[in-house]
Amino acid sequence: MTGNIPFLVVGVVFFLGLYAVLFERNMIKMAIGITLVEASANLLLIVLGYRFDGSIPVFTLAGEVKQMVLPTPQALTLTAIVIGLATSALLLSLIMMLYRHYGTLDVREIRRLRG
Amino acid sequence: MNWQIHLPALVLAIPLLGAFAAPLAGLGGKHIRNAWFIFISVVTTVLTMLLWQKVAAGGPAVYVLGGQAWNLTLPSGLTWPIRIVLEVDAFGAFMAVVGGIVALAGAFFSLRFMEKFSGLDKFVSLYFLLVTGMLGMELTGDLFNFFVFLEIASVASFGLVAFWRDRPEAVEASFKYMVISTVAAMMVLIAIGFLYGRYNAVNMAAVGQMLHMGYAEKIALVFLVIALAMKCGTVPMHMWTPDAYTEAPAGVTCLLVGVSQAALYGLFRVCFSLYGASLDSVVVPWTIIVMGVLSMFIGVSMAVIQKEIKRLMAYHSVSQIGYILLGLGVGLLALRDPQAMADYGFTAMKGGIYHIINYTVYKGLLFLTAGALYYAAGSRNLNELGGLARVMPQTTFMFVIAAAAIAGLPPFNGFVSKLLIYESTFAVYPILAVMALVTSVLTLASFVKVFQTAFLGPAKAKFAHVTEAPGSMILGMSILTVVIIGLTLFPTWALSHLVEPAAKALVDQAGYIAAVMGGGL
Amino acid sequence: MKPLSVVVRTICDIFMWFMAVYGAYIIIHGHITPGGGFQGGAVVATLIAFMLVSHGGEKMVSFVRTGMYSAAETTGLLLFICAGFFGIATTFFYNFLAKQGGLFGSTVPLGANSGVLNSSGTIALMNMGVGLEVIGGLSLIIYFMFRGIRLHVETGSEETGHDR
Amino acid sequence: MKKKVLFMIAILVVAGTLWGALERVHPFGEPARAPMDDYYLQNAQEERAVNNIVTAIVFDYRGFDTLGEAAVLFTAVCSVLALFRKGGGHQ
Repeated sequence: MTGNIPFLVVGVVFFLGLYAVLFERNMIKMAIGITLVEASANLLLIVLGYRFDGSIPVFTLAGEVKQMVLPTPQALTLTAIVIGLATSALLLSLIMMLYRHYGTLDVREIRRLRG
Repeated sequence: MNWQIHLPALVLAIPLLGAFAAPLAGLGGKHIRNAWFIFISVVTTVLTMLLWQKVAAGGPAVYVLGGQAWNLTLPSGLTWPIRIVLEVDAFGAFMAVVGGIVALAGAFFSLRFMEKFSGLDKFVSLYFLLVTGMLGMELTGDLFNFFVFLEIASVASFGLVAFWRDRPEAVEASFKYMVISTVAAMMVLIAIGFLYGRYNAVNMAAVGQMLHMGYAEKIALVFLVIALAMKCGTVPMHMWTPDAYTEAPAGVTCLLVGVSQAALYGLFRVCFSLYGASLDSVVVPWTIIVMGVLSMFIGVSMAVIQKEIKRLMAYHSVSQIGYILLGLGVGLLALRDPQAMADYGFTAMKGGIYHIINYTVYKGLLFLTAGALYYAAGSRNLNELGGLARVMPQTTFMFVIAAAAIAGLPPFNGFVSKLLIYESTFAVYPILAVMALVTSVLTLASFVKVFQTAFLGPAKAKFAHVTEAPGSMILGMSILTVVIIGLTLFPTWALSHLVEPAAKALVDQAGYIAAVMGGGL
Repeated sequence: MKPLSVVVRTICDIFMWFMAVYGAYIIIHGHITPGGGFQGGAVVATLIAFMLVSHGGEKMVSFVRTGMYSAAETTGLLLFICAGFFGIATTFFYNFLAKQGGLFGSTVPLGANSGVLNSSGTIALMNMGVGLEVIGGLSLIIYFMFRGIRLHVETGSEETGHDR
Repeated sequence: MKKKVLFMIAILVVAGTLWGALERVHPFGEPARAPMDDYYLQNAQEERAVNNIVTAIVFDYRGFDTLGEAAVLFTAVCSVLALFRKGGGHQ
């Protein structure tokens, strides 16, 4: 049970991120929430691929290796991290643009589109 | 051996190459860039059609990226794929053709529509990336690859929605869309992580073969359904749809319609091919049906009160997505019962899938005509427009055709698909068919309103200088008009050649798995 | 942004080139040691961030030639996708260089070893392509996001669609 | 304050549900069976002459994903550049 704490961390980080996205009013904090959700997804993949006593899956100067951790989640996470980075960059740019147009970071005041 | 075996990869690689080389083409000036834009769009569309032809003739096409041979899905002695496999069955090829057509129409339309703005190199790149993302979602047979293409399509559409960056509404719409869409994409990733952890595979066919319904699988299914429903804009999560569709440039909106269909494709691929037979409860089909009915009704009732022409049409697309969800949800409900499938399920699926092509084509055309109005008259407000039928006869003609098709007036293609949906849903629960009928009537009412206020009435002095939209925009619209008229004139051909194979392929989970896993094990 | 003190500027002037070399090392050795195109590219792109923080915005804007970074980005991407296209005699993305004896074509001993630089076929090529792309892309993002802060001062023309 | 505490409790409950689901995937650190990953670990070095298995997966076995990832980065760069372009206005 306690050995599965990493899974609990994934759940907590995911829902903290979701909380920030849903209930925060500052757009920067919403962006932080989105990056938290991304972090939890990446953490989940890494956690799923861990094997006890596993070393990194690289053979260069590896020495005596019993077993290695699963490599696929690491590859998937690399892809997901870059995607997350790209999304964050664009999100922050959009927030900069919104700030310029509306003069505020409060998401409640940014509502020209409605109905 | 010929080059056609490489079609599934080429359909994705060509627009991607087009996007990467667009900055180079932009160096050569306006004409080279436009030529590149049109050339790659035409090539992509032709390739999707060839792919469809190949799949229609020879069954599901697989393509192993980077493998020793294109069809070596399982390397010697293995029982699971180790590489990314593109898998195109009749449904995927059908969706790709639909996407290719709207992409071509949007490209022709955007040539003149975007002409006076700066940053067009970026526009061309983003447009091709959006096309790639859409086609990739429809052709891939790999869960993680699906996620990657989902992200390409999403990020490209954020950029394109906010392309008129000095318009506060556009940036706001893009931000809203981005928040919802990114969270949805991460939920897809987490669900993929669950399935990977359980089965140590990310190939859809491999996971589908091994899948046993358990707690983790249920959570993954919930995540996937919620996330993909968010992406295609059904009712509880539809807030972004009207904003993004309204604020994007018209040619892009036309393509965004295709992208929402790709998300819908993902939803049904997950429900039918990934979970399929192991989906033992009726909760998921009923969720989809209820979402569909709510989308239909709420979408259309919001649309009736809109003043802005593109926003009105955007709410109609929420409502039309509802029809598709209703049809395919009923099909999913009947999936485990061969009797029910023969009685009404398959008809519903045919109706839903036929509605996908109809909806994409006429909704794309409607957005393009709205864009042409906007371009010529400089306004999208229905209270200001009026009497434009005199000065824009061709646009008016195409608008009438599209509006008649979306309202389901009898000779047009929208009528056929809606009739199939009414028939089959009546067998499940008459109230569903009644709701669909009411929605259809309200749709007709609201388009009559648009036609009357924008096109009919006395000529306004303000619009005296308005002329017909330029030739390339008319060309883009007429591509879609020709498709609508073709589907109207030959509904039986479309049903038997386009729709029925697609519906059969969607139901046939074993066939989808066997195409990759070789039927063994 | 204002420039920082002379100590910081001097240290940054020296160390940002070490960063660049270290990033290049990570890119080139992507198939041997942990790392690769993305990671190395990100390290090299910190050069621009260093410059921005230590020397301030004016110096950074005058230092950066966006055309060069765009060129690096496009070159990297085209290198990447062409490495995929060249394999199409077998399949798209086929690793046609691995173990062929030529460029990046040597074999490696099995199990733990000290690594052979000239191995792994298109993997190394693609690493370099991606590395170039990431260097160009991230630098451009930093540059344009910084310039975006001052954009409203620079430009007067509006792009708001067809109605205003 | 009370509302926030309630939210925290709700979050912990839902996180616990996710935790429960994850526990049923497989216990931490002990993947039950990993045929695909073991294949990579055993054969990638020989097949592709590469020491770093993760790179072999990223650029060879799942190379198309990486092309897509590069495309996402390119998309983001294009979008940021389009957002902050020097407006040409009416040409």
